[in-house]
Amino acid sequence: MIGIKAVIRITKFDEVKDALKEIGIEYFTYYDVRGVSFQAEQKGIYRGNSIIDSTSAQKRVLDIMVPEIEAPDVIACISKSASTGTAGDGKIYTYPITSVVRIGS
Amino acid sequence: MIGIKAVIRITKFDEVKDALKEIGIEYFTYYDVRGVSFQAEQKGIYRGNSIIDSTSAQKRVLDIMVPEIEAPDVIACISKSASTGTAGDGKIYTYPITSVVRIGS
Amino acid sequence: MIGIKAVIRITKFDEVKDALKEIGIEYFTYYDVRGVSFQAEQKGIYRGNSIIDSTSAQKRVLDIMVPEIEAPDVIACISKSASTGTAGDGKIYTYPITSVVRIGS
Amino acid sequence: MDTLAVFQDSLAAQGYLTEETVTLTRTMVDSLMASNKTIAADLQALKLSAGQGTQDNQFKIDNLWMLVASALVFIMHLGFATLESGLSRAKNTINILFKNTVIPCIGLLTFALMGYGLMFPGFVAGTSMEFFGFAGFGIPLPENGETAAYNGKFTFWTDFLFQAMFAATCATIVSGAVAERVKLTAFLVFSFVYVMLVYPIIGSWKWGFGWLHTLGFYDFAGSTLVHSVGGCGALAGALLLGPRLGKFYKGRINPIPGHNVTSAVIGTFLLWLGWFGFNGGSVLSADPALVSKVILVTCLAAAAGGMSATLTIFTLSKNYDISMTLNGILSGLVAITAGADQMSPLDSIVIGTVGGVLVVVSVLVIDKMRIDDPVGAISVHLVNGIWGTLAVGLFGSLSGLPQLGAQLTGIVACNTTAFAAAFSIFFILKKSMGIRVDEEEEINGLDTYEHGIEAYPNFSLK
Amino acid sequence: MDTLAVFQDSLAAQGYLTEETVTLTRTMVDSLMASNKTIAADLQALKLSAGQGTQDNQFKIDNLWMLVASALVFIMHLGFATLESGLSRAKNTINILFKNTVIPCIGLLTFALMGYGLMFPGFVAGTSMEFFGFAGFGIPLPENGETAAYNGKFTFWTDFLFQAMFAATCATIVSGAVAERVKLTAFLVFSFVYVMLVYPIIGSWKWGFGWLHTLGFYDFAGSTLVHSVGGCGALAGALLLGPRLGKFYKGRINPIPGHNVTSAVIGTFLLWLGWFGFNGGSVLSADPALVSKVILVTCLAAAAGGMSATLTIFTLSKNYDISMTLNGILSGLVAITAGADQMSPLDSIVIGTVGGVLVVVSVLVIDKMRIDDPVGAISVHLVNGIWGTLAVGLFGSLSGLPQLGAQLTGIVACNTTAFAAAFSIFFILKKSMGIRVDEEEEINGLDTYEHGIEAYPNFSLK
Amino acid sequence: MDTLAVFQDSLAAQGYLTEETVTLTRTMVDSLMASNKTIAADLQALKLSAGQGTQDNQFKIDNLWMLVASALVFIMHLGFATLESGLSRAKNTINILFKNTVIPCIGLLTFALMGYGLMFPGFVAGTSMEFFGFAGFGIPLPENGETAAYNGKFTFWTDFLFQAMFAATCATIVSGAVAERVKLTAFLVFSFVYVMLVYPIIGSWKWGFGWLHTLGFYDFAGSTLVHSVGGCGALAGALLLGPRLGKFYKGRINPIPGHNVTSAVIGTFLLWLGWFGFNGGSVLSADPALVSKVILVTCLAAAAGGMSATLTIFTLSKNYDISMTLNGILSGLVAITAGADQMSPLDSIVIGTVGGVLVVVSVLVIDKMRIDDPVGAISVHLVNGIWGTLAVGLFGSLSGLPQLGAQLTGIVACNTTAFAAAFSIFFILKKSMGIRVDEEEEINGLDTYEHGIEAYPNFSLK
Ligand SMILES: Nc1ncnc2c1ncn2[C@@H]1O[C@H](COP(=O)(O)OP(=O)(O)O)[C@@H](O)[C@H]1O
Ligand SMILES: Nc1ncnc2c1ncn2[C@@H]1O[C@H](COP(=O)(O)OP(=O)(O)O)[C@@H](O)[C@H]1O
Ligand SMILES: Nc1ncnc2c1ncn2[C@@H]1O[C@H](COP(=O)(O)OP(=O)(O)O)[C@@H](O)[C@H]1O
Repeated sequence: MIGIKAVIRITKFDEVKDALKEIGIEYFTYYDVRGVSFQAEQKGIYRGNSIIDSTSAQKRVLDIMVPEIEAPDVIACISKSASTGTAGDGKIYTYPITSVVRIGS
Repeated sequence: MIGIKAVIRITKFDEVKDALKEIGIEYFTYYDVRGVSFQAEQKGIYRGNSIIDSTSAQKRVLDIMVPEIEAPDVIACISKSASTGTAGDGKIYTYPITSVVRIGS
Repeated sequence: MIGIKAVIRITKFDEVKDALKEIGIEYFTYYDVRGVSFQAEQKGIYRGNSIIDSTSAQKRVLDIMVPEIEAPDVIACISKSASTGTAGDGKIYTYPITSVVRIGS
Repeated sequence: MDTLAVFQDSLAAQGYLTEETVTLTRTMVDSLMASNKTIAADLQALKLSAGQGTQDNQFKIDNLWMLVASALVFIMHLGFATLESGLSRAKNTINILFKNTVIPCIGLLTFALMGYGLMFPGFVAGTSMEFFGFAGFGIPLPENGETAAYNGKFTFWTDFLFQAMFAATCATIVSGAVAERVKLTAFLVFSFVYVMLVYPIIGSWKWGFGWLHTLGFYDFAGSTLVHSVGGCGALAGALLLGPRLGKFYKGRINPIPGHNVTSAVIGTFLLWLGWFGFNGGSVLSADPALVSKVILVTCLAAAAGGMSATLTIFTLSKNYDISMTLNGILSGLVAITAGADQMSPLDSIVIGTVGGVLVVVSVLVIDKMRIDDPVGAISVHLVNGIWGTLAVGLFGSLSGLPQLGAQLTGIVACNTTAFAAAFSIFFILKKSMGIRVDEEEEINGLDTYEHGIEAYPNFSLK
Repeated sequence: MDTLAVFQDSLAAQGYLTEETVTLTRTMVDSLMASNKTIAADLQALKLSAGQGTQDNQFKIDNLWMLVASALVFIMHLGFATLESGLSRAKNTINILFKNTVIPCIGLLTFALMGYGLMFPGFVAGTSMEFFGFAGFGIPLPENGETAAYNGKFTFWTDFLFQAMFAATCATIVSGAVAERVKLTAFLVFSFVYVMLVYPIIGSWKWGFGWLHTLGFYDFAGSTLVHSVGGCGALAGALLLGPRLGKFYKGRINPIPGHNVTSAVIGTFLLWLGWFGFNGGSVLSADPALVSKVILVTCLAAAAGGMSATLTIFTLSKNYDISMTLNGILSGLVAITAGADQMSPLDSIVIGTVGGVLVVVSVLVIDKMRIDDPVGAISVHLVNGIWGTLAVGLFGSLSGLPQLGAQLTGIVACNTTAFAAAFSIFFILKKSMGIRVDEEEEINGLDTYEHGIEAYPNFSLK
Repeated sequence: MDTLAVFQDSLAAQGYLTEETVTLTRTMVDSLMASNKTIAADLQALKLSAGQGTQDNQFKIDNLWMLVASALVFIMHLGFATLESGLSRAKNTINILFKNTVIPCIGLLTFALMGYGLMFPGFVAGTSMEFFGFAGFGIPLPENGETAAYNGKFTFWTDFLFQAMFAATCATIVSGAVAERVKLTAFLVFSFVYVMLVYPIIGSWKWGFGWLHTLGFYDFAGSTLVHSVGGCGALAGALLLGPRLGKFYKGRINPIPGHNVTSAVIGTFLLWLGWFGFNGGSVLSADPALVSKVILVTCLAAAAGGMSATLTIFTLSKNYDISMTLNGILSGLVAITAGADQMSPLDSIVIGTVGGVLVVVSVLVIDKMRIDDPVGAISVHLVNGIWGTLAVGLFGSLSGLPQLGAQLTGIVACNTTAFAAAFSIFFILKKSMGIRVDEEEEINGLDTYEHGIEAYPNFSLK
């Protein structure tokens, strides 16, 4: 088993989800995070002053455990469906999973 | 050290927490995620139309770092206390931890 | 590549962020979690009764992928900037990353 | 009038005779008399028309105030909705809001159907010892119901509207105490019966000129008839439902804070605002002295209740617990309600202060008794409804032993009846359709089960 | 008056002659006559002064009620703001709140600038068949505009204020239907034109004594003139904008729940409260019979609408959908508005009940037609505006075929004109500056793009 | 009256003598005179009773309006609570709501205890040059205090209530500027002293007929006496507290947006609504011309302020900043307050427009001066309080150099006194108990430290 952690744009979520469904992924987990990139600067303006904040790009993390052999396909699928072609599309990491247990079993 | 990531039902959280306390776990971290399972379908109804959404099962992730030797006990403990016996109880993964530092030390 | 997962106090976030920026970290991801420590007890009082809750210490997790060689510096940097010197400052874990893909490439 | 005097003087002075006399013809005398008659008739007409004009205006003002007061009482329903949902968890928010939205609808419709006829059955004021009467279904316009002839102050429509706005309140009170675990349909059935039958029948004992009125029981705007009756329903419901899961967990009292203090504060202020009409309108006219005094003492009691509850809980638990401040304000309001027209400003401050202490102590005691009342409805409405009703015998213009006796009689009669009725209805519902949602629904929240969605589904996630 | 009778009797009995006679001097007779004259003059003066006093008071009461009603109508703008934003997603909250905050500002200012002159152009009541007139810019105080001489009931300032509060409402209605995707500047331009020109011109046909008034069309407080006109704008906007992204996704109707049901409930209650003044104030005096009846039937229709919508959606989808309950209440209110002074309580319950069914069915049908109306504005205001206007021909004191004909004429005339105007304005804006935000802005929410920040930026994270 | 004329004519025509004469007996003449007397007396009685009836009604209407106005001013406290907490961060929500809930309680009670006696010390209107007076503790009912004899318009109770509702406002204004860092207990002590002593003493200079009234200073409803006085407390507090952590970070101005724009919008609308009573009630009667004009110009100024602030900030920073729109509305309201009864609609639009520009510029300048005012209280209440007071000398019926001089005197006198007093109180508190929470509490939020829980504890997590 291998864990795939993809940091994507929230606005691309539905497309990625549909793409994953199509290649047969049955389950995954996601949660929202904030991505800090120190390039990013003006994030709004309030009462005449700019909000300069490097912390506020909202991203969504998809966490998917798949057999190692499926990983390249899944990564390719996400990489394609999550892309807008502009900076800030996100990254995909893999990390080792040493065991899986189904709760209750 | 090994990392244990348990995806459980939120409604089972208190029981799991108490069970972990009993077997001597001192710390753990948790956060809420949403589990996508493509079987799941109707998630509500609003203004006469069903909300068909495969994304909305709320789950809670427990992230626990334990010495490798304790891992099986912790896994068994969670597996037992988090189970309702019906589909959707969740899964427990382990992954390697290569180092731990206590902040400020 | 290696993954650094730092669990810090939310109130230390700005300092850690600035410190990371100074040592040249360009990106990181963060999200809020709750840290359970079974020592912690009274967490508030409502209508005359104490809220005894071991679940409510809010923490922030920083997730940073760096080349293995940079890891010690990053860890040291966080450990220093996130510290208040009192209990509850948090921990830093590292875990292996087996691959990184930039989305869209 | 001097000219007449001149006439008289000349008559007197001249012995009614002078040289240069004037002899009157019959026509002349007739026309003189006719003149007087015309003036007299004119005067009579003016008397009527001026009186009519004055009365029309007085009728207009009184009626207007009653309508404004009805609007103020109406907005109390929003107050209850936001207060109760604010003090409950987000997962049950829609459920509570839904209850508090349909209750005024149900209240208006059922009060039109039967409630009004039960509450005002036409008992003979001052002598009737009756417990029950029914004037009939619906709200047919009585003769002259739209004119000052109806009661000199407002129209029949106004009368009904003001009363109907009150009616739904007691079900709303119950709603808070049974929140987060009651089955919606069961609660709706309960509300329907309670508002349509129980509230008006008990109300008829006093406001419909029934036996309690005859005995001298005094309840100006409903500390007992509205608030205690609602509080009894709250108590019966909380007892039969049992506590929410986790409230009394492993022998401890486990506080379950609400989800939205902003909402709770909005609710409390709206209730206070509504009380301007609840008590001020219960004067049943725009009488300046009475209405202004009633509203003033109402506000002073609220302020005193808020401050005393704040200080009481601060003394006990060393924090400024805003939920207790809010409960304290409401307690002051409930407590002053029974005697708002009888109290001096100082009386009202005392009554409110005691109310504020009572509500805090009562919340703690009810918790200790393992009764789970998420919003403190029993402490606010039942306990302070009783206190306020008693206070009429202790303070203000009516105070004295005989009045205290009458007050006790009324308190015991109304509360036992209301509690027995509420308990019976809930009990029958429990045995038939069930009154409590199942455990899974309670844990996951009632909103997704009964209403299809959550209250804040698109709040934090985009 | 008996003394005069004595006088007459003695005259008669004594054949006008006795021994002991009194001879009057000229002075005496003069003073007697002067006395009578003084009394008569006094009487006349009193008649005037009493009449004046009565009239002053009546003027004061009527004027006061109209001001209170204006305040109630004013608060409807907050009702719309919270209802509409509550039924939309958090990411567009500021946008909706902003629109509903500036619209009353724009409404007041443009109605002062031109709207009032267009709405009340001085057509000759009862005979005018005019479609358009303009009394001039601004709001110069007419002679006697501050006294009872203005219209016997309230001052010119009151008149303007009450009308101006109404004016902004129709733009507010549109706001809900175009929510979450309309370009802010375009919408502001639309509102400006619609409130300043379209609304008052159509309004002048009836309330300005134009041709529809002459034809006998009846619209008491604006089911058509306010609500349908707003609803037409909503429909035109929704059609030209197209649905929100994801609403009709892959052939399915994809519900997009709002973010804050608490807010939506607050909005609905405030609207209901505001309707006390919207309908009650449209009596244009504090007439006790009429105002009380109007407010009562308004409340009954709201309650009936709320209950019937609740039951209708429950029948169809087996859940208690609070958004439909809220829409149902508003539907009852919109539907009763056209004939609120003509209906009996029973009529109003029927009208409200039908309104509640209509709104649910209409929401489902509009969804099926792939028109995206996030808050149900078309169903509430257009559909029920039509229903309420028709109902004047079917129920109540005016009902009958001729009235039905007049109602149909008015409905067709006003709605086609309003729709054509709204469509044209939106169409021109679409072709010139564009009316829809770009996709990225829509997905990320309008708030950060147009307003610089989110509505709840520091809500969940510290 | 024609019959008398007949009488006279016959007298004249016949030289007072004809053949067929009528000789009157004494009884006859007596009874004729008695008849006249009866009529005259009747007339007198009617004059009195009609006058009384008219006056009773006028008293009833005036009093009713003042009570309704008091209710409207009351709801401003909820407006302040929601506005201020909405513009602050979630972690300090309970703290702000708590302050704004107890302040009206404290205000009512302390104003009853001492404030009323200080504000209305019985100075001789028109000649007094006094700075200080005290009529005594408590609110004993003056003779005839409950009848029209009190002041011809409303009862003593109404008088006190309306004034007491105003009193708490100035502390509420301070609350916003010191938000998110002030120690709660210190702030409560400040409020207590400020409301009980400082506000009424300064108020007595004008409204208590003291020296400023004698000098001709004009402040209709309190641009200076209420808003500037509150604004001075805000400035003093903000200066002594220093900015919130992070507000001026590394030489930059770091905006700290609030947590809940919905709440802020609710607050602003409720404040606007309250101003119907704040200004409209300050007429101190229901005078149709005056009340309607006052409310109209109040609304126009608010609308103009909202639009001009919106456009000003848009010009400067290219976004529709809703917080500025809300501040602009309030600025228009504050600015029109001093001369609301003296301005034409056009004047009020100008005054509001300037107010809207001023508030935006002022917020930016105050930020630049490194003064941290989280909600813009200083810009809204102090700056526009000054502007509005000045405007009385520049626009409207009183404008002219002498008035401008009087206005300047009043502005300088009231503001320096208020600022000095507020600064002293805060300074003493700072040196004794401390006025600022410690850093950890500020970072984690005041709610969990002082109130035991957070405002939205069960909001997003189940
Ligand atoms: N080294 C890293 N460690 C942790 N998270 C990262 C890292 N690099 C990128 N991310 C996450 O991925 C998100 C998208 O970044 P990315 O797509 O790499 O930006 P860009 O397209 O400008 O290179 C970031 O906001 C951050 O959450
Ligand atoms: N392969 C996976 N990758 C990531 N998360 C998963 C995976 N499988 C399951 N999960 C998580 O565990 C949750 C529970 O799923 P599970 O209990 O396995 O369902 P079931 O009981 O129907 O098999 C899912 O909602 C998802 O969040
Ligand atoms: N073994 C563990 N597994 C998972 N999370 C942990 C573990 N130990 C600590 N944490 C996380 O780190 C946070 C800070 O804990 P820590 O700083 O170690 O407390 P202390 O300073 O009292 O030792 C905890 O709230 C928890 O979220």
